[in-house]
Amino acid sequence: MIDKRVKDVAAAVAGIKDGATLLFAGFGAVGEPVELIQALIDSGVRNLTVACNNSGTGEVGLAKLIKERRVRKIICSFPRTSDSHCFEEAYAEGAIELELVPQGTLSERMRAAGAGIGGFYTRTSAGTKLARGKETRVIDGKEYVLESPLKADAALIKALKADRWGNLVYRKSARNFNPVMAMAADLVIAQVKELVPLGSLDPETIVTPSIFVDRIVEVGR
Amino acid sequence: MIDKRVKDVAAAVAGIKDGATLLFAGFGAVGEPVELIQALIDSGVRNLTVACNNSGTGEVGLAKLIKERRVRKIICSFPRTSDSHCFEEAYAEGAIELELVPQGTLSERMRAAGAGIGGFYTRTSAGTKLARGKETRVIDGKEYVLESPLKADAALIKALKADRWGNLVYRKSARNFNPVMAMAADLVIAQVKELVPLGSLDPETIVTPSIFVDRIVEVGR
Amino acid sequence: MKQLSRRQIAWRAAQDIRDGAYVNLGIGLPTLVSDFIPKGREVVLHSENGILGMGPAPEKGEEDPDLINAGKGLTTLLPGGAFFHHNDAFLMIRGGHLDLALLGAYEVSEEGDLANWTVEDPNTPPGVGGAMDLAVGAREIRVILEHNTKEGAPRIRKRCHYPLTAAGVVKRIYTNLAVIDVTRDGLITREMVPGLDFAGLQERTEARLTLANDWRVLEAPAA
Amino acid sequence: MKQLSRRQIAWRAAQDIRDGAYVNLGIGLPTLVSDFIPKGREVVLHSENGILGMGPAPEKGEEDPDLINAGKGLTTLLPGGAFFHHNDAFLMIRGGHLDLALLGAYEVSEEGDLANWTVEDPNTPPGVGGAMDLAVGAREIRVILEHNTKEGAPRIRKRCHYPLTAAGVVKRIYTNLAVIDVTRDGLITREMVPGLDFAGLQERTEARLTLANDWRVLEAPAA
Repeated sequence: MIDKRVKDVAAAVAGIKDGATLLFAGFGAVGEPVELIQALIDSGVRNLTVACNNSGTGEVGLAKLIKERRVRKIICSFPRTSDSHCFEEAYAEGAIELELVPQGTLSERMRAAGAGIGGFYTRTSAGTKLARGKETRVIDGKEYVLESPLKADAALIKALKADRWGNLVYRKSARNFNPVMAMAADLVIAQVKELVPLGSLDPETIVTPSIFVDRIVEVGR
Repeated sequence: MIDKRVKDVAAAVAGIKDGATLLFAGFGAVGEPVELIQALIDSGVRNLTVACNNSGTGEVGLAKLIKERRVRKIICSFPRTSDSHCFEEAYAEGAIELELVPQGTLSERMRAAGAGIGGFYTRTSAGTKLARGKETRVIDGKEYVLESPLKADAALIKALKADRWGNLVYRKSARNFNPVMAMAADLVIAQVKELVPLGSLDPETIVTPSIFVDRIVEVGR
Repeated sequence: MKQLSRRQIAWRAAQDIRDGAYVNLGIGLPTLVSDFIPKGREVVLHSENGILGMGPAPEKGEEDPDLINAGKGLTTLLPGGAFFHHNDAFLMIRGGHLDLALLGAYEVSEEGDLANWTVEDPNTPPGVGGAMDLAVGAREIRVILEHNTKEGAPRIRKRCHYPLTAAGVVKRIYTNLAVIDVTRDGLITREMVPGLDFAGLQERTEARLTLANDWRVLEAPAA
Repeated sequence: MKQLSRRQIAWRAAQDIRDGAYVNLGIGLPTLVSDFIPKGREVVLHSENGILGMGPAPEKGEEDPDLINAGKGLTTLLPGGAFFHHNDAFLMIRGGHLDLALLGAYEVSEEGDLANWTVEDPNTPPGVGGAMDLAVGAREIRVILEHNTKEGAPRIRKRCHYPLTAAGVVKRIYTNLAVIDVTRDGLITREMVPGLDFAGLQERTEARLTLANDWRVLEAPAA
């Protein structure tokens, strides 16, 4: 029997090792798997590389992980948000490395990892500072930049509902990076508001099919 | 006001010109926009290049278009099906050119066109006859083939329901190539079983958002 | 000289958005544009975080924390709207599906180069967000900006001094003083605010401007 | 010699599918495998045309023309199943998300090369379908085939004579005579049908075989 449910968030993040490359879903605080990240903090793991659109908000979730200096490097498109002081302090101290990636390229690099694409050409960033050192190619008279897949050891994501196979649905704009991160990691861990019986999610409206998901934990919000 | 509804299938395919490159959705006969293709046949247009997973079934839709020698070239993954005699006859006569593309590459080339990706590396077909003449690259010790976007002048697709903006939902495995073809053409024409009022499709479960769709026609099946 | 307020620039930019357009409004000043789309025009607003069909900010009591725009402010969804994931949101952007992106800018050059992502302040980490994707992806890029910096320096320049977001992409510029098109023949001034003459506009602009024969007075209702 | 029937080969292949596996069954002989998955194992079947969680063929009266498998036969969906579009179906394949693909083949080489898409008959157009994507994408590729052609020619060869689908991908081969693993040490025979000795098996095989020390008799229930 397929049963990807685990009993608590500690069990959900078990096995993530020091030095791991991780994906954290969310856009700002919306769709951020705060409870899973807290479990990761509690696990003591460190020296992490984290790809996330932003750099954490306030002092919870990713912000707290950064505050505790457990993140060696962040890969993101927009580290500054209304309340990103934890990141900014670490950055000013030189305690965290930043790889700045355009938002669409960040998402597409994850999809490429999930889709078995070895690299792709995008016009995004061509001729800019962010393309420095990258291979380029002129296609139909326009310059494109070669980008590589961004694969991770684990992805921490958040959804509205799941069944025991790991099918997921989301809520409004909290969907954001969650489905693509679910494609791009070896171990995909989803926190959900509600577990529902197998067969109760409409097969036409499942957003993340179960094949992408490894562990599910119900957190009630 | 946005209103992409047109009055009949003839109006839906109006403006498609001789020599056009077209995408026809469907997997075998399932999800094939037969009524739109019939309207295209009636329009007299010829010398077409058609990308479609198969090569038509029986003597309707794509099969009939081929039977009438209106297709110069077909780009597909699997031209032989249980009843593909129209294609087979044209092929034996040398009346149609065939570009055989692996199914995943066919779909990914369309997505690349729709996503502004100038090219991508895939392991699919590496070292095989279908990669002959194509640029390759070794990435992490494995050989990849460079594939190009497949962009079309128009896509003919089929969905279950649409609203006047052009949001679409599909039914079961009739979804198949429809959503990706809707991304990859300059003019996207959808035949639907049923038109529904704006706002009656659940925004969480729309599969093809309206931005991809240009014309909608209700055909009642 | 009757300069436009920020909201009036947004009003002016809104008048050019055609009925039925799919549009991305950049964060900051461009976000205000949605308040001024002329009645009777149905415009579909796109947001990078997976929304088509954004409506106005929510009424009090209608706020939904799971429904935010690209600037992370609360928003709403219109009938006909749809949610999708980030990757599809950027497929729409990069794939040329948006009719228009209206973006903020630090600087624009006479070639239509856009600089809007970093001022290279060593004290703050840079952020790019979706700016570079929008700049190369939308079918048309228009820019909204103050004509000059607080210190009076020109923002419409021969060459951008800040790092580029994308080269040669801007087609129209809306400022507090003028509406200017970027064309193969250079920068053409289409509209100027009352009380400003062309020499005065040129003085406030580093790049060389041309005045269109059919130039008009740029006035906006109080906003 | 007690050769396996086609359904018995399918039965044998089914015994190796672990509980919880995500599996693509190729068209033709491999499709039969779904009838023999041992009771109590929950296996999720994937189809290229956008299905996870395929069930058995429909009962009479339950047929749905919009619900077909990759071979274009009518199928059903299990609770927990999901529909998605073709591009996501191949993302799953190429991205290494499938635990196993069980494919038919014309030939397999001692290096694990697979030839299953064309016999280069000038009278019939070639078709590749999803074969090349599956062959490079699934985490493990196993092949089901008749040990010899109708004319008695070997299908397990030193080198494939038909054009390759992919090189070096096959890990296990199920035939009507044997179960053979493709390893770095060459082809290892794990099981043989009763009444066939190793010399007899080698005689029907072009590639050089090794017999595993712990080889077993290959028997299947009537099917």
